[in-house]
Amino acid sequence: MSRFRVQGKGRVRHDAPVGFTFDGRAYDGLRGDTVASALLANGVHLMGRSFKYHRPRGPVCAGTEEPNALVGTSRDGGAKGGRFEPNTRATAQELRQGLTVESQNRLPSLKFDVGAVNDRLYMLFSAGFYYKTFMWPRSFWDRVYEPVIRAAAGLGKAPDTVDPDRYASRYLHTDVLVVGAGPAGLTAALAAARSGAEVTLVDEHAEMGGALLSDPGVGIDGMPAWDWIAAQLDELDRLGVRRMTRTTAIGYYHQNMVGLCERLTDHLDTLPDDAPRERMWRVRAGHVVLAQGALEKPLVFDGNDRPGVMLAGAAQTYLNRYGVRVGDLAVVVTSHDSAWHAAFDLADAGTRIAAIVDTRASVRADLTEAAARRGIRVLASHTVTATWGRLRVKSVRVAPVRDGKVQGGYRIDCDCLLMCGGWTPSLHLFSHTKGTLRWDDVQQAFLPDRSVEACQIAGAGRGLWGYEAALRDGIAAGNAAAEALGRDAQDSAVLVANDRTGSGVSHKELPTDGDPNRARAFVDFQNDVTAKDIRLAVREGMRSIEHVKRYTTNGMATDQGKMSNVNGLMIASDAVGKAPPQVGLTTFRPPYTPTTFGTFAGYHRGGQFEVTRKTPIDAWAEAHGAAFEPVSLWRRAWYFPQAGEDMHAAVARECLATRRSVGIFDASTLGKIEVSGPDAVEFMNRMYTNPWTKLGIGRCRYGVLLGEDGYIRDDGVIGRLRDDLFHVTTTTGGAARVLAMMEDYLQTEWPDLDVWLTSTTEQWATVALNGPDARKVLAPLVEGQDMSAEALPHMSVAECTVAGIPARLFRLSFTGELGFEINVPARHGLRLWEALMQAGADYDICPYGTETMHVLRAEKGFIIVGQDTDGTVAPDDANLGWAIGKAKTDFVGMRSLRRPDLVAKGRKQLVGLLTEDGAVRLEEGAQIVADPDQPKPMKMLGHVTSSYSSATLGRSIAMALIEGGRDMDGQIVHVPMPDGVHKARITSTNFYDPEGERLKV
Amino acid sequence: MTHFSAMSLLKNALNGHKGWREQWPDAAPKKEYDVVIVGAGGHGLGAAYYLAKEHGITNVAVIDKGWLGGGNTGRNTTIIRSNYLYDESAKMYDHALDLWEGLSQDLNYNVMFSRRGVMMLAHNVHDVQSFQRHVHSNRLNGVDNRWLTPEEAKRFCPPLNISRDARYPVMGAALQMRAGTARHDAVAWGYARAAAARGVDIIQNCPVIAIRRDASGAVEGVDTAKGFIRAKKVAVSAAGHTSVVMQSAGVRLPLESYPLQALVSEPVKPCFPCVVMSNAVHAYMSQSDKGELVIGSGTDQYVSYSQRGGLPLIEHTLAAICEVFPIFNRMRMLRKWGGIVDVTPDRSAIVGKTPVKNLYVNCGWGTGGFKATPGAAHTLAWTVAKDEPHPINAPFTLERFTTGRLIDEAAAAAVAH
Amino acid sequence: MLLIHCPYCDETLPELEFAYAGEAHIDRPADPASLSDEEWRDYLFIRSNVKGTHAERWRHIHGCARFFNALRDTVSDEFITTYPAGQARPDLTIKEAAE
Amino acid sequence: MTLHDRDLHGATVTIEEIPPVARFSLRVRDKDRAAAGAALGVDLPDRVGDRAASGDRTLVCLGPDEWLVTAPEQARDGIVRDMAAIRDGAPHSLTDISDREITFRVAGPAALTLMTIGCPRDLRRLEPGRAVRTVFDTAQIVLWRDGPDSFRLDVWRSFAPHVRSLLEIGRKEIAAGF
Repeated sequence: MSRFRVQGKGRVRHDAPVGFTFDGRAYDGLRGDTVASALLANGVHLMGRSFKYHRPRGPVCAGTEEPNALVGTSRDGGAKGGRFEPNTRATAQELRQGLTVESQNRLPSLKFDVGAVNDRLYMLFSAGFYYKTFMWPRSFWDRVYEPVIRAAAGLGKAPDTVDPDRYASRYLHTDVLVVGAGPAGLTAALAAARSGAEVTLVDEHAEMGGALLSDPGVGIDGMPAWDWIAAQLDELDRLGVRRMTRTTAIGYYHQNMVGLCERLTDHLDTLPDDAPRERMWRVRAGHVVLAQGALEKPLVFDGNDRPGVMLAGAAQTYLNRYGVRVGDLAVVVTSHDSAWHAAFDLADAGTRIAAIVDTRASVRADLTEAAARRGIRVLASHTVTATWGRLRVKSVRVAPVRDGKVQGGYRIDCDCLLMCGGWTPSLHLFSHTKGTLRWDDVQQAFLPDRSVEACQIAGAGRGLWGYEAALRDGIAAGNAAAEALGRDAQDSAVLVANDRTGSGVSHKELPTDGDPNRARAFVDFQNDVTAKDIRLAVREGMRSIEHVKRYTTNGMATDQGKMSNVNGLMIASDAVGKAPPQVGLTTFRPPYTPTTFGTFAGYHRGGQFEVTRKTPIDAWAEAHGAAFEPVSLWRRAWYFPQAGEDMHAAVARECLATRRSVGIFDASTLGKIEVSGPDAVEFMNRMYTNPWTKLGIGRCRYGVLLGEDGYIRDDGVIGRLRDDLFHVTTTTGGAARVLAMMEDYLQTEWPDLDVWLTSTTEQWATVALNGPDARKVLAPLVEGQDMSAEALPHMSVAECTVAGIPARLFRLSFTGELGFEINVPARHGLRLWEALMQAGADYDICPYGTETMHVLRAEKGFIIVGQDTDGTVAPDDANLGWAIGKAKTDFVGMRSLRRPDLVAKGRKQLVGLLTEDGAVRLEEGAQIVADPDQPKPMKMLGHVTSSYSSATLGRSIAMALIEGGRDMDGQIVHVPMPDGVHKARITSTNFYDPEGERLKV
Repeated sequence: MTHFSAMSLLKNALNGHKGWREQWPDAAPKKEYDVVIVGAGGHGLGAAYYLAKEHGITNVAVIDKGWLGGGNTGRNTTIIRSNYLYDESAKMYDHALDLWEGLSQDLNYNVMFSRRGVMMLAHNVHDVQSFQRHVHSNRLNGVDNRWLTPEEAKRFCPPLNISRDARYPVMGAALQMRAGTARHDAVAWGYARAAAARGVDIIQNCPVIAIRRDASGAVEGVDTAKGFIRAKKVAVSAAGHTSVVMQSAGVRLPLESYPLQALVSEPVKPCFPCVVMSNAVHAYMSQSDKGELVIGSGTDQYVSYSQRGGLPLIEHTLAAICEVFPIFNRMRMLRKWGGIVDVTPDRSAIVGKTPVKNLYVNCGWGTGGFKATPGAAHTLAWTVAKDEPHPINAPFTLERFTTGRLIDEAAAAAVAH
Repeated sequence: MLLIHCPYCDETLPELEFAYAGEAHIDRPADPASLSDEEWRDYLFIRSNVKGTHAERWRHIHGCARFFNALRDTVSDEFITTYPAGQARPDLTIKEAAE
Repeated sequence: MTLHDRDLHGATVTIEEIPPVARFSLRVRDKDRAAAGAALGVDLPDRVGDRAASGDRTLVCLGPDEWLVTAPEQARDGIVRDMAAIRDGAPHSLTDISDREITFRVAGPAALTLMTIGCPRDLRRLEPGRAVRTVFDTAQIVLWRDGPDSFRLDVWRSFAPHVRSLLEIGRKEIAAGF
């Protein structure tokens, strides 16, 4: 075991080694390690390269805010196993047996990266440099500059294999949600739970305790911190608090909805069956307590980014939680008391502290005394001006500051440099709610101000420092939450020994005696934004912090600005010459930490992506080799190819068979609405363009529905079953829309009408039989209805039984042939279909799909709403003027038909189109012109809406919307295509049996 | 104005970048302007630039309630294309595209317009019909747009899943090669810098309280947080806030403002070469030069100015992305944000004159405003300067809602059957 | 995702059960034929698009299926009140005075 | 991992499709409710979500003027007859929707947890004995709570396979201890 591991220290299991590889080399860590702590235990600091300059970097944090130590990880044989992912934070990824880790953004290797040439040219790559150049020659941007920039940018590689893991989601309702299980979160959860509230406590780490896990020397209520944590967790469990670890609150949405991402398997050596990798929890809480603590700020000085330079608090965590010393010889540089404790802990664990450099002139006596006791050199009122070391820091230059002037400096050797620039409250989730922040001049930090949601902020998150203060604040917040929910809360006390209280000051860049224009003082480590970049942005007129952010990319890295935002603001406000709140704080955006797409997608992948609605007859179609097409949420049988047939051949055969004898078609997806009640006919009169009063019982009629704007929305055949009962059919895709539209008018405009609407789309399975032999097939199966043409004429409806099943039997035709639509209760749909297939066997009955249906109706000139109309087509445009009740004074959309543009000449009208060469089938969507030789842009008259090869007619047919088309009957128009111009003659849309003789049987 | 070039960059690099000056001054309002433009987004700043450059009107102020480019200009997914269905739209967006192609040089500011191609996926027969109608119409309008088979689409964009078993199989795609993306902030900054160089005042953090009209009913200026500013003409280009501003002049518009969300992933090496849009599945994606996958989501169903937006939409959007590009399942969302889009009943913009004399409006771009920026700005400047419609913005009038002559791009994609 | 109080169910429920249905209190004219093109346009298309308290319609489509009205602040998205369809817009000044 | 007293390591939940029943949508105005109740032999409950039953007929109030009437299959014709008899005096709509929906029963100690994978409602507030229309994932359902650990879901027929397979995925997660 490495000499950096401190035996017996930390919460890792020293008896449980875990093997993993980094860039192909095998290492050992311990159960409980993160990738970063395990590598640090092996003396490895260099873990990544930065975004722009490809500078060598090591971890700067010990948590999810890490900007530098991003790695690619995979399991089960690397990338091809589908579980590779880029940009994983080594500081947060728990170690597991066999974990494969690789470094990123380097070529060929982490230690030698050719991309680092950018670092030599850093003066060129100042903030916003790309806005100022790469403009000449013009064509070079696409072909040269941009590809080069793109290849250099980005961090890890994207996965290139489909992810085999599954993702899950749940809703959760809870009285109180506590986010963060540090000292304040624990006491808040307990206080709320003691009041009897249902409480949920979540924490992003593998275990609860927060900062206390890094501070075992603190005593609470007479117990060592870690024993106290265990006792709290016991009581929380006894009280039934739902505790969730490895669970990040990623976003705070309206009305106390908080999204949580729970990571279920990434820490496991092997993947259990049926276990989702991650789960999205959509939590709705009565009250929320945010106890997310504070984030330690780096100090900004030249060379503050070398491997080995890290936050003092991180070093303390590596030591106390993971039992890892981050180096043998440390220099600590700080502007806050907290780093002193880190220094003492490290010193006590065997790391030599070469010096504690404090930027402040005076430091608390107890701290300096404690340093003296340990023989640590203290340099107050000092600054750091430079560091050295290519792949690891090896020395640091410090200098005294007198009256704001930097005096002569000197170098101190070290193998790690621990910095602390103070702490900033973690207010990301609070900001998601649009809660307001206020600037606190004393703390030099933004603190929560006005909350717009029912939430409390507790502990360090609102600027409190020291464990006792946080613990007490947690109790108060938990009690406040309980009281807000109407529960009795009890105050309780808490006593802390060895509390680590403290305070500090904030800085812009640390003062230096070097050339500030040469300083590489990093603010955003990952994006390589330096202090002088920010000053340059301000000099160029970027005065709002949002401009500065966007111009420099400060705060836009994968740490979401957790490391860089406040430092960036301090520097920008200094440069602008205004107080920080006047320069502003950039908005924190969800998610709190980057979250996989898979977690958001949840169950909605593959077959579960979206509902696929299938009819009761779908299984038969599938068994008989149907090809399917998606139509809204449904899948419909498209055509039924036989061996060797393509779509064209199958459709030709289906069409001919239907016209010759009989075809059978599954029309179950048609929308169906029962309109019932004494005012049903009045309602129908108001909704549809047609007149309904005189429609006899047992008869049906083709109805047209407009939007209030006068354009066609839907159509369908509507049957009258009783005086007060209509069976309305709609298009497949329009079913839900039409019902919603009808309900809207009924409930809100005409609530006085005694009529009710019920969707029966799925109550009925609908089978259409068409063809000259349709009656012969059907009649033997019908009971209770005379099937003669006199008793059941075209456009009529009857209730009877078919194949022993109660049915609504329509006689109607969407093909021009003798046609019936048989509606039976859905569970019997397949039985009806099979009975008809059997009865039709003697007539060579032919199942057909939607494509044949489309051809057959086009041969008759029947429109498909949405194909031959497009939302700008009025009834008259589609030759449906006859469907408007002449005596009607109002119906939905009627007034709009009188608007100037709807009565203007030259509207597009639906006409038939026959190509000069009948073998040429026009493309649907092809545009029509009068003069094919005109220059572009051409004057287009309209477009082809429907076009098919008609096997029946032995040639192609088409319908088109053409300006003034009805007045152009017989004229030739042109359809210019890439391969030549087609000529076509304008005709009627009724191509087949125009007199309707075939219906008269 | 310091000319931007590789030379000037090098020169400044050698002196520590001390030579750069502010790209636009932070102006204090004057008492009076020839034209006041409300809204310092790409459209408003662009209109000011073209007023100055092409019409010689330089006594112009652009006023914004916040910082310039802080509205939808800085919040969109930067898609630029012109393969629209109706002639009116195609002409407007193609005019914009023509200007996009020379914009960096025109402004001396690299807006990183990148012609990487925009591909729109067809997932059902209706999509195929509709997109082919686009392709044919565009071809005769001289607008670049071509049809691809699924295999061709996959070759153009390798992460695409073209499995026939997919819930929404790819049945083909319409590709506009000339289309692409640009760097959104740079558009606002580039216009601001170029306009300021021609004398335009850019006044930030100055909310407009009301448009003031004189006794004759004509516009006389704007009341702002920094006092009254007299103006001979006022043009409102305030995106989601247009209704509110115009209401103060007594003009009610057919507009509603909805929250629209967008998001980016963590940055990765180049893996996605173009822009892909899938209307049926509701997924739009490209990869920024920084390496982030840039993804557009949908609008929430209710009117809102909150810029928040709900979680279910994001969940649906990312499920859609993973459906079309299953290899990106383990990519992580880095950041999501919201904007406010102003939507008209026919989903097409309103650009031009209003019933109030000397008051002009440019609004209703919905989710398509960014791609129109130079075209809308350029034609708006014309209309303001000449007090008459530009041939390209003439169809985008307010009157069309009275006559019924809508430019209904949304309805043209209507699905019923 | 919003939480919405349905006045018919008397429960506060997730937005997923509801459908937004546009601005409230725009009644369909009793006699559309008598309207000018401009008046008809106003009915069809002109909306107040309020930044602030917005009267709007919702339908509890996956619940009791009723349309109802709401007052909602479009800046914070917070619901101020909901009330049955057909009822007049509540006068908030009276409500505030009573509190 | 989640730690909770109701957490369900290996806890069971069963999902079964139950046989069809006669099912009607009944719509009637307030003034005619009493007549409808008298005809059916069950008073119409007036609070959305409430259930009432008499003999083999069960009524659920789904909306202020909407009730779901269920009964064994053989009672179908009787219900139609009883209501037809009052149509003139008490106008209403009675629509047979027996085949519109498929019903699943979800029962067992983990039933409530399983429902949370798709139902956004706070199910703590849906007391046993009540039934409401709501959503499960993207499907509209009528959700019956028959007991603390027992639910029924009426799902539109074509949405049922989607709901069923989602429930199965969730059941396996729970069985696996996740």
